[in-house]
Amino acid sequence: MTNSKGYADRNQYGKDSCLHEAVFFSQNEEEEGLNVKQEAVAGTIGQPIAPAQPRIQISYMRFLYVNKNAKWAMLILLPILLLAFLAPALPLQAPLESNIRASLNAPSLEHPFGTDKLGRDVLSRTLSGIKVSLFVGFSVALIALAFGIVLGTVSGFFGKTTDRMIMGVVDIFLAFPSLLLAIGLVAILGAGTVPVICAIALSDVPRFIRLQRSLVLSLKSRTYIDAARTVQAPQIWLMAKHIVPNTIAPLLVAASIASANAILIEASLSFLGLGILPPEPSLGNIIKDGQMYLQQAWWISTLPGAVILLIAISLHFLSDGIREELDPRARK
Amino acid sequence: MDKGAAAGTIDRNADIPGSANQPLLQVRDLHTHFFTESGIVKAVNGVSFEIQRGERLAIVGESGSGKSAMAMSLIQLIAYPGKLVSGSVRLDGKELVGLSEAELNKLRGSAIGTVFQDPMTSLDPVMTIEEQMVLPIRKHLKLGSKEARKHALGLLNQVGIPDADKRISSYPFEMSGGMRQRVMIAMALSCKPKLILADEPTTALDVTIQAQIVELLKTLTETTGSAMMFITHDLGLVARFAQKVAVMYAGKIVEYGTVDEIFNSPRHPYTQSLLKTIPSVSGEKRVRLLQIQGFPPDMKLPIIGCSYKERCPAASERCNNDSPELMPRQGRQLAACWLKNGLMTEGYESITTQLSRGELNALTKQERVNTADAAGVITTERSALPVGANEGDATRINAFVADDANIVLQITDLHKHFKKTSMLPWKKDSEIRAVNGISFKLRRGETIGIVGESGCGKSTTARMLLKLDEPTGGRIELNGNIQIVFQDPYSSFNPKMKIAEIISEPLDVRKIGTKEEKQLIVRELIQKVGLDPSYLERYPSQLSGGQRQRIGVARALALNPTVVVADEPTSALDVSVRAQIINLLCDLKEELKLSFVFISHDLSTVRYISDKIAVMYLGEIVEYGAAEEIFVNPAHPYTKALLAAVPVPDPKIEASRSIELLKGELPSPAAPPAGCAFSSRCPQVTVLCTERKPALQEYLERREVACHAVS
Amino acid sequence: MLSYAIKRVMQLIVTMFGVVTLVFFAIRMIPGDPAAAMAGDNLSGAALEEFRQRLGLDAPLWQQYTDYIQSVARFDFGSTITTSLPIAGLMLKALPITLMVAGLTVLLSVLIAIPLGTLAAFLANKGKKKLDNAITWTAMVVDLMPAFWTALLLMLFLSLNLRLLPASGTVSLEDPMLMLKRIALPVLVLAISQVATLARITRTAVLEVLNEDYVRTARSLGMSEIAVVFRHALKNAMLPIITVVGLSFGNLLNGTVIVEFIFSIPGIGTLLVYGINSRDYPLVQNVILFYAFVFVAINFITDIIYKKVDPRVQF
Amino acid sequence: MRRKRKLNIGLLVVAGLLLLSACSNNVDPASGNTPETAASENGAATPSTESGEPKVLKVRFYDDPAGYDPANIFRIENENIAFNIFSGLTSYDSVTGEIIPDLAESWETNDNMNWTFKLRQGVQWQKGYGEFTSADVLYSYNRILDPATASPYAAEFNNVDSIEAPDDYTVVIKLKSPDGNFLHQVANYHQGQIVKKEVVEKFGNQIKWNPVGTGPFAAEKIDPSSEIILVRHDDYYQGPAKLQKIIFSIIKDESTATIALQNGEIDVIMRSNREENLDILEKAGFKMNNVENYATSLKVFNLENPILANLKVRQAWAHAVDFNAIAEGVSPRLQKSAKSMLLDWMSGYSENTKQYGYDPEKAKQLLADAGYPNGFTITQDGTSASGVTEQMQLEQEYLKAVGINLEFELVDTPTYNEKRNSGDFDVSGRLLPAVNPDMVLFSYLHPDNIAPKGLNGARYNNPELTEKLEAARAEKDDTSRLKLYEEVQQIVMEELPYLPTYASNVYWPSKPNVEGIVINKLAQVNFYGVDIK
Repeated sequence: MTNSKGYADRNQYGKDSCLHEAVFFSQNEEEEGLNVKQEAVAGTIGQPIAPAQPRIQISYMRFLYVNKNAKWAMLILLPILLLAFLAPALPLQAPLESNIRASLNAPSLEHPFGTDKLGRDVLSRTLSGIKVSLFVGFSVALIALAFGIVLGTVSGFFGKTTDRMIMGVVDIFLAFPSLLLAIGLVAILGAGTVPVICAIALSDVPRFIRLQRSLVLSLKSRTYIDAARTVQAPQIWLMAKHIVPNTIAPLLVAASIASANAILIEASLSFLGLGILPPEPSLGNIIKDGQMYLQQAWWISTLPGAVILLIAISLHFLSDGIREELDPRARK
Repeated sequence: MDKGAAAGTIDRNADIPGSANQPLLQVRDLHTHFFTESGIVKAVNGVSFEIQRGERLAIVGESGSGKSAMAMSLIQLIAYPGKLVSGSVRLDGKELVGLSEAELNKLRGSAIGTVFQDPMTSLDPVMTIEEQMVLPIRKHLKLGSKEARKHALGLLNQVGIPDADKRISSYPFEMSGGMRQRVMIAMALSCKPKLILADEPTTALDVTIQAQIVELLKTLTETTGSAMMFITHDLGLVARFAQKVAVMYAGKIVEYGTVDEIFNSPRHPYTQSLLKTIPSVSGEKRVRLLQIQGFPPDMKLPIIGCSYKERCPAASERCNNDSPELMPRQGRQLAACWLKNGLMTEGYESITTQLSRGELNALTKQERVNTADAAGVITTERSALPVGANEGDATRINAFVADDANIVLQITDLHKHFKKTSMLPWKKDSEIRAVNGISFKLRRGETIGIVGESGCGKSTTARMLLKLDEPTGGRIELNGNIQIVFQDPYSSFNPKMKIAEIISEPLDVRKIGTKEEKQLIVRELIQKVGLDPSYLERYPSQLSGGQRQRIGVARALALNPTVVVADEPTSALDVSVRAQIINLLCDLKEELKLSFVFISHDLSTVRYISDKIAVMYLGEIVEYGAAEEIFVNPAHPYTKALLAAVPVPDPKIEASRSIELLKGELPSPAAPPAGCAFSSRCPQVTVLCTERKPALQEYLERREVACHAVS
Repeated sequence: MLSYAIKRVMQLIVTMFGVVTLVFFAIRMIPGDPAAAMAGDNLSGAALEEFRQRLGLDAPLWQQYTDYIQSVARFDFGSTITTSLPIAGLMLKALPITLMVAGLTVLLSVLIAIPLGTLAAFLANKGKKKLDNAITWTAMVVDLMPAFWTALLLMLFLSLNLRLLPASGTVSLEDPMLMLKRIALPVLVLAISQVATLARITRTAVLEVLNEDYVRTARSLGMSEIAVVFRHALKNAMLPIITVVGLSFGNLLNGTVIVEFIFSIPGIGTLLVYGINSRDYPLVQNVILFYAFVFVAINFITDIIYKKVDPRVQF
Repeated sequence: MRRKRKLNIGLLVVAGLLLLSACSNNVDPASGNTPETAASENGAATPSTESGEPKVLKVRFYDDPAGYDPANIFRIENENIAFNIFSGLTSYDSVTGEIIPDLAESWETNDNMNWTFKLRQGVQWQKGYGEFTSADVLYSYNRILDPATASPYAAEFNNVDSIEAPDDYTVVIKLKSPDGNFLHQVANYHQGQIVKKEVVEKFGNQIKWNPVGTGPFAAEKIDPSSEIILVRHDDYYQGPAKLQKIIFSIIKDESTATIALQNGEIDVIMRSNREENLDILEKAGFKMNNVENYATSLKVFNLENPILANLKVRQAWAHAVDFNAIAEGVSPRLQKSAKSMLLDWMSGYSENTKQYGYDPEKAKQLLADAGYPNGFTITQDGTSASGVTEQMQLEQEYLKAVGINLEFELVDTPTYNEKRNSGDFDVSGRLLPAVNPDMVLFSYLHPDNIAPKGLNGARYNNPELTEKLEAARAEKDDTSRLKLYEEVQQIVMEELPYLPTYASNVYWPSKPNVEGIVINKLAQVNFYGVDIK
C-alpha cells in the first residue's frame, strides 16, 4: 500500500523478515511512515498493521551480534583488537627490539610474520601498529563527528547567513583534494601522530558538516519537529532533543568509513614521509618500509597489508550493517 | 468452486484451448513463497479462482493479505526472494506456469496488460512517453517504428489524453498523476490484452481524478472486451466497479461472489465485519463505528486451522484445528468458513452483537490484545445510541446562531502566498497563492471540517493556525490554546524518544510542573486516550499505527487546548483502527468540550464528525455551512462533483447513481484561472464566471456559497 | 539553466577567492624563514637580505597578499624561485599529462566498472548471491589497497616479469603512442582502485533502480532482461554515477601525486612535490590553487551535466 | 545510440592499450635497446653500435634538475651534469682524485700567493661561441665575486686579491694570503667552472637552463620535469667523446629505477641509494661501479645547547653507538663507520686520533660524570624526504640503552638546512663531499664560518685549533701542513663538535656493457671516458 514497496510486496516481506531481528534504529519504521500515501476515501481496508508480537527496542550491543554484517565486522575486529591489546603479554619480541643478525627472516614459528631489515618481529610491530592505526582512525572519526555535528546542525538548522558562511568555508576546504590538504597541514605542523590525525581530519570535517547539514535539512521538515514547534519549543531544544539524536546513525555510517579511510591515508602519508614517524610502528609505515623489500621479503608489507584490509573491510561491514538497519530496502 | 478446484488437480489437457465456454483465466492452488533470511513467508497460500471473458473481478484485502503477490504470480513477476512454488495458471487454457522467460515475455504486455498503483513511480522518469510505449508495441505487434508511434498515439487518444501527439514526446514528470495513470493504462492496453491486471490503480489519486480513471477503465473493458482483475482495499470502488469480488485474507481467498452477494449477504465473518466498520457517506445516523480486533497472522509461522480464528468472535474449537476451504453457499457464492452464514447465523443484526461480544472475548481471552481495544468495548455498550443526541444536536442547530461569547477561533481573510524569485532580472517572480482569503469562526465544542483535493490549501491553513507558517495576510484570533493531531502517526514522533517523553514534551518545554506532577499528568493523559500506562516506557516503533495515533492525541491534550486541529488524522490508518480513532475523537470532544478543525479529503469521515464544513478549492472556500445540509444538498458545483466522485460501498446506490464527472485536472495554483477559480472545470460555467470572481455569499439560511450560478 | 549556471559560477568565484586566501596564509604559516630556507647553505647577511627583497618577502604580509591577489586576478602566476621558470608555462606543460592520466583512468574505469557493477546488481537482483558477492568482495579488497603498493606490484609483474609495459621513460605529447605506453602503468594503478569504487557504486545504484516501480512496469510489458537493465536501469542509475565519476575525477588528483612520483610522470603532482621539497612558495601556491580550481571546475561541470541529463530538473 | 558510440571509443582505447603492450616486444626506437634481449641476457645491454647507430646512454637522474649556472648550482647530481658541460682551469683525476690540468695546461707559484696559469690554446666553446681565452676566465671569476650574482660560492674567492690576464692565454691570480690548496678553487667545480660572457648576457636569469661550456658534452634539452639530454661536443679539445648522446631520465623512486635498469629502459643508475636494490642488481649480474669513501656523514652537535656543550656527553654519545655494527647490518655496501672528518684517501687523513669504540658502560659512566646519570631527552632533526632511516632507528635504540632518549623531528630539506644554519636545533647532520682537506676542516671548524655565515653548524670556536688551521693554509711545506692537519683532527676527535659517523660509498650500477664509469671522489662521473661496447 505504500509506494516504497517493490512489486509483489517484496519489501513488505523484506521488512517482515526483520521483525524478529533487531530494531536497531527505529527510524526504519518511520521511513516507511514517510512513504505512506494518503489513503482514499471511504471503506479502506488494510494499512500497515502492527505485527502480532510487540517489537522490542534492541540495544546497540544486540545489533552487533544480530545484524549479519555487523556480526562479521565484530568477528574480524574483535580478535584483531584483542590480539593488539594483548600483544605485550604474548611471547613476542618487543616491537622496537631489533636484531641485526636476524634481518629479513621469512615467516617461521618464532616470527609468524617474519622479520624486517632490522630484525624486528613484524607480527609484534603489526600488532602494535594496529593500535596506532586504529587510534588514528578513530580519532579522525571522532574529530570529524564532533565538528560535523556542531557546525552541520547549526548550518542546517539556522540556514540563511549562518548557513551561507559555514558552507562557504566548507566549500573552500572541499576544493582541495584530501591528500593535498593533509600534505599541507603536515607541512605546517610537522610529522607525527597528532599532526597526522589533524591533517586527515581536516579533509573529513567539511564532508561531515555537509552530511550533517543535509541530514538536518531533511529532518527539519519532519512532523515531530513541527509537533515540538507547536508548543513553542526553543531552537536549542529542537536541535538537542529531536535533530541530533536522529542524525547519529547515518553519521556513524560515515564515521566508520572515514576511520577506515584514515588508516589508508595514513599509509599514503607514510609513503611520502609525512606519516607516523618510525620507529613507532603504524600499519602505514610498516607497509611503506616493507614495500622497498617487496622483491626480497614479501612478508614485511604483505602481511600487515592484509591486516589493514581486514580492518578496513570490517569497518565497511559495520557501516553496511548500520546502513541496512537504517534502510530496510538495502537488506538483501 | 467446482469439484476440480476442490480436488486441487485438473487434467491439464482436458480443456481445449480457446473454447468458448472455458473461463479466460483459471488459477488453481497457487502458492507463492518469499524465502527471506528469517523464514519463509507464504504470501500466496493456495489460491484458486477463475475469470470469465470480459469480467471484472475485484480482489479485496488488507495489506499483507497477499493480493499483490498473487497478481504478480499470474505473470510470474515476483522479485527475489519470492518464488512461485506450485499451482497452475491457465490463460485461455494455456498453462503459464513453467514457461520460459522468453515465452512469458511474449505474453506480458500483450495478452496480459498490467496497471500499477502509483503512476508517479511506475513510469521511467528519464524516458519520454514515446520511448516507453513504442518499444513494447513494436515487439508484440511487430510494427515498424512509425506505425508503432501511430498506434501509441491512437491509444493515448483513446485513454483521453489531450494533445496526444504533443504529449507523447514529454517526460512523465511533465504530466499530472492522473495523466500518468492514463498513460499507464494506454500502455497496458497497447496490444489488446485479454486480461488487464490493475493493482490499486487509483489509490494514489485524488477523488475526482479517481472517479475519472475508474470510469475510463470501466468503459475500456466494456468496449474492448478485456477482462480485468482489480486489486483494491476501497470497498466503495468495489461497489462501483466490480462484477465479481474475491476477498483475500492471509494468502487465501476467504470469500468469493458477485458484487451484490458480497455486499448484501456476506457469509464470511471477515467480510461481514469489514462492511460494518466503515462510516457511510449516505448514512444519516451517527452510529458508533465498529472495530475488528487483533492483527492478521504472522505469515512466516505455520497457520493451523482457520487463519481468521483469532479475530473471529464466532470461532469455535473446530476453527482452531481445521482450516475451512472455500465452500459453495447460495448461487456461485463461496466462503471459507465452517459456519454457514458466518456471524449472521442469528440474523443480520447479530453481527453487531457478535462483534461487540468478540471485543469482550478478545479482552478476556488474550493478554496481548491491548487495552486500547478495551476502550472501544466500554463505549460500545452505548454504541447503539446516536452520538451527541443531547448536546451535540443543540450545537448543530445553533451553529449559525450568533453567539460571539463562545467563539474560540476566528480567522479573517487569511492569506498565504509563496513567492519564488528568479536570479535573472528579466524573469518575473512567480507567486503561489496557497491560501487566498479564507474566513471562518469556530465555537466551543464545535467541529469544522475542511475538505478539498490535495493542493487546495487545507494543510497550509492548519500550519498557519499552529503558527508553523506565518500568514502573509489576514488575522487569526484565538481564545485559549491550539494543538494538533498530525496525519502520519509514523513520522510525527521522534523515534528516539519514549512515549512518556513524547507526551510530556509540551510540559517540559513550557516548564510546567515538577517531575512528579508531570508523571501524573502523563499517566492521566495516556489513560484518557485509552492506553495502558505501561506503554509509557515504550518507543513509538513498538506501537501499532492506531496506538500511535492515540499517543498523538494525548500529546495534543497535554496543554489543555481549546482547539485541536486534526490534519487527516485517520488517512494513514487501517480501517478498523480508523474507527477507533474517530470514536476517540468524538468522545473527547464531548467530554472536554473541545473544538476541532478536522481536515480531510475523506468525505465520509468528515461528515461523520463535523458540525460545519468548509469546502476549499485552490486556496479559497467555495462552500461553507452546516455539515448535514451540505452533504444532503450540495449547492456549489464543485461540492456536488466532489460528493459524486466518492464511491459508496453499496452496489445498489452506485448502480443507480448517474455520476457527473469533473472535467480536467486541478489548475496550477501558480496560474489559477481568471474569474472563478473553478471555472476551468465547472459544468455550469458561464462567461461571467471566467471574468468575475464570485464572492462567498449567504445561501439559504445557514450556508455560504461562492458561485454565480447559485446566487 | 542560465540562472543556475550564473549562480554556480558566482559561487565558484567566491570559493576560489577563499582558496587563494587560505593557501596564501597557510603557506606562510609553515615555520622557518623561507628566504633563508631557499637560499640554501651559503648565503648570508646582505646577500640574504637582497634575496629576500627580490622575492618580495620583505614587504608586510598584507601587501604581499594584495599583490598576490592582484597578480592572480591578472592570471600572472610569476616564476618559480628556484628555477626562475614561468609557473604558467610549467603548469601548462604538466597539465595535459596529468589530465591525460586522470582522463584515461576515468575512461578505463568507467568502461570496466559500469558493466561490472551492473552485472553484480543484476545478479543480486536475481538472488544469485555467490557471483554477486565474488564481484563485490573483490572490488572491496582491491579498493582498499594503497596505491603505492599496487604500483610496485604491477610494476614487478607487468614490467619486470612480463615485460609488457615500461616503468620509466620519456613522457612527451609529441609521440602519442609512446606516451600512451608510458602512462599505461600509472593509469592501470589508478584505475584499479577507481574501478573498484565505481563498480560498487554502480552496483548500488543499479540495484536500487532495479527495485523501482518503472522497472517492474517495463517487465510487465514483456521487455527482456537486457532491455530492462540497459534501457531502464542503467539509464536511471547513470545520474548518481555521473556525480560519482565527477567526484572520482577530482579524487584522482590525490592519486596522481603519488603515482606521478612513483612513475616519474612530469605532471602537476610532480610539480607540486618539487615545489614542496624546494620550498618554492610561488610554485606551491599556484599549483595548489590550480588543483583546487580543477577540482572545483570538475564539480561544477558534473553538476551542470547532471542537471542537463536529468530531464526532471528544471531551471 | 550515443552510448553505443561511447562504448566503441572505449573498446578502441582498451584495444589500443593491449596493442601497445604487445608492441613493446619490438624495438623501442627511443632507447635503441630491446628489453627482450635485455631479459634474455639477464640484464645485459646490447651494444647498438654494430649498425653504426649513434651510441646513446640512458642514465637515471634521481632528483629535480635545479639549473646549471655554476655560480648558483647546488646538489651533487646537478654538479655532475655541469661537470660534463663545463671545464675549470684544473680538474680532478677520476681515479686518484689528484688535481690535473684542464683548461690550464700548466701553472706555477713560488709562494702559494701568486699563481700564473698558462691556458690551453684552441679550446672551442660549445654551440659556436668561438675560442676560449683568458678573458673568459676573468669574466667568470669576477662574475662569482659580483654581489649582484649572489653566488653562494663567492666566499671561495675571498682570499683572491686580484685577477689579471696579461695575454689571451695567461691568467695571473694574486691571493691575499698563501693558500697551498688554491688549485682546488679553480678546479672544474662550482666557482671554478668557466662560463661565456655572451651566453650569460644573452640568457639573463634563464642562464641556468642554457649552460654553454667547453666540456665534452653540450646541453641539448633540459626539461626540468622529465629529462636532460646532453650531446657530444665534437670540438672538445681532447677529441669527441665516444658517446653521442646522454639522456638523463628523472626517476625519483628507487624501486622504479631498479626495475627500469633490470628492464633495459636505462643503462645506468646514477646513485642507487638502497642496499636492497644493490642486492637485487648485483645478483642479476649488473656492473656495480662504485667509489669508496666519497664523503663523511657528520653528526652536528649544537654546542650552544647546554647539554651538548658538555664534552662528556658528546663522548658518551660516541661510545654509546656502534656505528660500525649499524653500517654492517643495514648497508654494508653503502656505508662504513668513519674515523675522521677527513676521508682515508685525502692527504692529511689521520687515524692517529682518539677513537671511540663501542662501550656502553663507559658511555654510562661519562653521562653520570657529566651529571646525567639518568640520561636526558634530545631531538635530532631529519628531512621528511629521507624519513627516519633504519640507521637512525638503530642509533636511537643504542642510545636508549645508555639512557639517552633520542627523538626525531622531520622537516622539509630547505627547512632542515635553515634550522641548522640558524642554530635552531640540538643535533643535526651534515654530509659534505669534498676533495680538499682544507675545505672540510676550515669550513666546519673555523669561527669565521660559524653558521649562517659558513658551514660551522656546531658553532665550534677553539682558538688553538683556529690557529693551526690558519697556519696550515699558510704552510708551504707539505709535510708540515699534513702534520698540522693531523693535530687538527686530534683536537676534533677529542672535543667532538662533530661526530664522524659513516663514510659513504657511491654506486652507479650499470649494464655490463657500459664501460668506463669511473666515479671520482666527488661522486661524479666524467662521461668522456664512458663507452658502450
